[in-house]
Amino acid sequence: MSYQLKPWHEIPIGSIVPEAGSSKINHTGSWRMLRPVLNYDKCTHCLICWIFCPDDSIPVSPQERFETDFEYCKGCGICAVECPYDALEMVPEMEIKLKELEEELG
Amino acid sequence: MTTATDKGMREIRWHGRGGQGTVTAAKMLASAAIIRGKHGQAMPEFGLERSGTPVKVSTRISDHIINTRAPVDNPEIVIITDPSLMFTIKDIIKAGTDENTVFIVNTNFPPDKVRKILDIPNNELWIVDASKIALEEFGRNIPNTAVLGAVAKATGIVDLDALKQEITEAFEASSKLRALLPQNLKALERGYEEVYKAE
Amino acid sequence: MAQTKVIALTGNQAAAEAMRQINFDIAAVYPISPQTELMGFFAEYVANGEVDTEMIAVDGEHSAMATCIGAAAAGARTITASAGPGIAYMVENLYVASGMRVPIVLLDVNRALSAPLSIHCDHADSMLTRDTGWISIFSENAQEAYHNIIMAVKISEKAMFPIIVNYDGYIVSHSIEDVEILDDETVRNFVGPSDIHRIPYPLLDTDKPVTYGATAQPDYYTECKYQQHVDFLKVYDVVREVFDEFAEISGKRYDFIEEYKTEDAEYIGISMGSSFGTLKDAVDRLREQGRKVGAIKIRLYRPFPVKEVAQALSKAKGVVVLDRADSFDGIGGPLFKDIATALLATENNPYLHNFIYGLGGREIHEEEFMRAFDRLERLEKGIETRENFVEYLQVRE
Amino acid sequence: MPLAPGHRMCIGCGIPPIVNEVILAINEPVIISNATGCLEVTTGVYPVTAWNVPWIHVNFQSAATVMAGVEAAYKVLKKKGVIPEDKKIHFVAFGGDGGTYDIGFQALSATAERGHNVLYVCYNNEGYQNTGYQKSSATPIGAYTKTTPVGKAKVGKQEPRKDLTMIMAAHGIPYVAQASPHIFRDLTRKTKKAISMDGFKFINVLEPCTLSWRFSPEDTMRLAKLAVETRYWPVYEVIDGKYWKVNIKPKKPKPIEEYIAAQPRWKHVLKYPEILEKIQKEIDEKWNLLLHLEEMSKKLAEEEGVDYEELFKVPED
Repeated sequence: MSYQLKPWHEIPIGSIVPEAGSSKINHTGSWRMLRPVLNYDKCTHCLICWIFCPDDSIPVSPQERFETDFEYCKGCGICAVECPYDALEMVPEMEIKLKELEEELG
Repeated sequence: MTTATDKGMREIRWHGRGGQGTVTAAKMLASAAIIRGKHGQAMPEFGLERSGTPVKVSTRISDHIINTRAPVDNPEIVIITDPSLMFTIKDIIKAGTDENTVFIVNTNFPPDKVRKILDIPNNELWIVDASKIALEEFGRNIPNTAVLGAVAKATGIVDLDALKQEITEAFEASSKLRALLPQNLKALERGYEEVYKAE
Repeated sequence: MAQTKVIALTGNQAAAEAMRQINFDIAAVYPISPQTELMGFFAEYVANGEVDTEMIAVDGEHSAMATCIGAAAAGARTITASAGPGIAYMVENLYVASGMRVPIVLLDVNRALSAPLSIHCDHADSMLTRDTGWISIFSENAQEAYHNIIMAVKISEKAMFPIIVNYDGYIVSHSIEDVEILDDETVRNFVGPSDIHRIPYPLLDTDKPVTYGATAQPDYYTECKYQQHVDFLKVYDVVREVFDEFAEISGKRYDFIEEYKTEDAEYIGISMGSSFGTLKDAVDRLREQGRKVGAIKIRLYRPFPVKEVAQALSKAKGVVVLDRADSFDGIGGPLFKDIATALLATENNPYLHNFIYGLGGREIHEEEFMRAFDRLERLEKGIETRENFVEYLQVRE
Repeated sequence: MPLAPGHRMCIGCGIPPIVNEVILAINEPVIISNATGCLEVTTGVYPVTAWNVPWIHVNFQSAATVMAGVEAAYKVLKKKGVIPEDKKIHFVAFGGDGGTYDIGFQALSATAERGHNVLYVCYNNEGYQNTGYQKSSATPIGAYTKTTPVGKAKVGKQEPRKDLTMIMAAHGIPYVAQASPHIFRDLTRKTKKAISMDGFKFINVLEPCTLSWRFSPEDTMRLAKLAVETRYWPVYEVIDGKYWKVNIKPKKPKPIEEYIAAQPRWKHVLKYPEILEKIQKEIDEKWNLLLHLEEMSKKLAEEEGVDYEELFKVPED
């Protein structure tokens, strides 16, 4: 959640925010304790997860579900519960982080 | 900037997640100091954040009246109640600290990993697996009482009995929490016993 | 110069006429005396198709202002009117409007606040608005009310601040006077046509989606307010410009304050609104007695004309401020404190006294104002003493 | 998505899916107004915004009224030729139950009565969640809130919830509906139906709140589903305040105990048979009433020579 704090004379009149969708600057992925891990073999691209995702973190095309956007995914797990095909599993974020760290440390 | 004219003032900063009792723990620490006749202050920084978001709390304890109401910018002690925050908000945790800052971390990581993640090769570091204690004692990841025990041991800011008294009073005042008092007192004691100073 | 005609109108009729000529896009209305009949007159214009205005009869003054904010942010030219308790009810939204920097015109047909309930005139309602960040202009009579409304549209849109035009309930709103009316075309040219792009971020421009009314945390709230603070100081220049432009079409030149026989005056009385005429009469009668007295009317109330007031009082020995509202604060009426502050801008240090008068529609006579001057002079000369800065002028003992 | 990521709603919050389901159902440009509350305070946080559509928030009680102002501005500026004749814009107001059932009710009712062309969507999480969960008039009987705690003398909220959907239907406005975010096709369809009609429309959407109802974040939609399956939250629609249709009729309704047990804010009532009885009675009576209203509307339509089924059809885009 970092943005450059602007001086008073550089902000728009009336505390109006003219940049639509600018909240993307907040990387709410930092809230995540559990990570939805997608099993591509099971995914049918029904996009149910997309409509229920509270954090707009599931990039899709009309035909395809892509990998979750972990910059924003808060790890609620609604996608895993609602997936009709059981294609998502919630894995503790710390386990993943630790594994990455161990690889890094050798 | 905090201007601590009071040289004896202890300044602590907590980093936790909403819903894990960090704010309560910080308040209990200050209250326990007040029980012992000291002056105490605990100030959460309220944002618009919701459950699960990182929260920051300042605590001050002193023999003299505490006048400042500014957040603690240069903490003497940093307490991390949720280990995942080391990865996600390291910059915020490290802000205003230096090689003399004492870190107390709730984690099951070994010390060398914590030192590596936080980039604190030489700082005084205390580690307690408070989440494990909480899960074992009352089945929920609310590590705050165990962390408090660890803080008492690591810093000597308050004694364990003052914390026990404070926790007893706080839990007995609430119909919801009363039943959980023995387990939390146990967690407090275990936090005190199980925290260790890293090499 | 415009074609003009002089006709007999009440203050409310004159205001409705200005609204008709301006052809506001939106008028949010809710009845409250003594404003009610104004919107009744205007509703006739709407019903007869003489204006394009969407008139929205809302559920209360709070909603009236919320509707205006929505309409103004959308890009529409917007007006509402109220009085007394209605103004009190909409105060929350007055702050929203000025914080969002949307141009809105609010007519405050000045009325006292309860309790006890009074539908009659005083300035307590206006005084609730003085810290809201709205521009505020007082009118002495129906003519000024008419002129002020026309100028208000332009001031508000140039400054990007909402504006209040005050005129006294019943005394102005319901009294017939001769009012010089400009021709429709002149007024419409003066205010210019409706266009959502009069404002920088119209909501109705759906191609450029903007967010109005965000939440600011401690890291930005101060900057937002400081910008509002700085811009509000620029309102002086905007008002002066519009006053000048208006003089060109109407031949009537207005100023922030109006001075009457102050040139050599030792003692000066200050008031706002409809009582100024009475105050001038009091000055004339005292002058006949050889007394060096004068009077000042505050027209632009917010932002307060600090420099102009200081200049006008730079030679006075004594000043009596006549407040049509009490502050109940142990200091004095609201205008009294404004004047006391303005005196910080001059080297002169006149004796300052305060009278509260005209509450809840109590009629004011020149003899009463003359008494105020007498008391001021005796206090200043040390003949009499006082316990407080503020006294009531018209109370039965 | 109408709502960009990076907003600060709780993990597992049910509000963003409601907002997205509603706005995605609308193909033309849309302008949003918002009452103060969770949605407002977490999306427009200066200096950034999560909104990809024009959005305005004035205060707690004014979502409906503000939108009335915007809609009226659109109407008059179109008449004046400032807005092009062929430019279609839809006007949607969002409010929580606090801003809709309680403090904003007067403004809501008045805006409905005046017939502004606005769709009002209430995300009803049955309490003041933004301030940390106090009771609203949407809170069900027996539920714990910070202002209706569970104590020795009183067990949670004393009164049953207010039925705002019925009240809005009584306004005789063109369209009123209840929906659940879990049945997204239903909510999408209802939105399309609503915006196809001229005048004021109201959709009341149940929004299980993970934070205050105290269930695990992944269960939000599960609870939204359970609320329908237990008939706690009937999903229905009303046209012109007189033609009623229940959209989903669970053949074998799940026991309300299952729904209540999933919510720590409410599950203590399982120990109080008299409260449980009241809850069940309220549900059964309301359900029965809805079925009767549906039957009556069918008869009414027949009498009037109106095609009942046709009434509820959504015109093709």
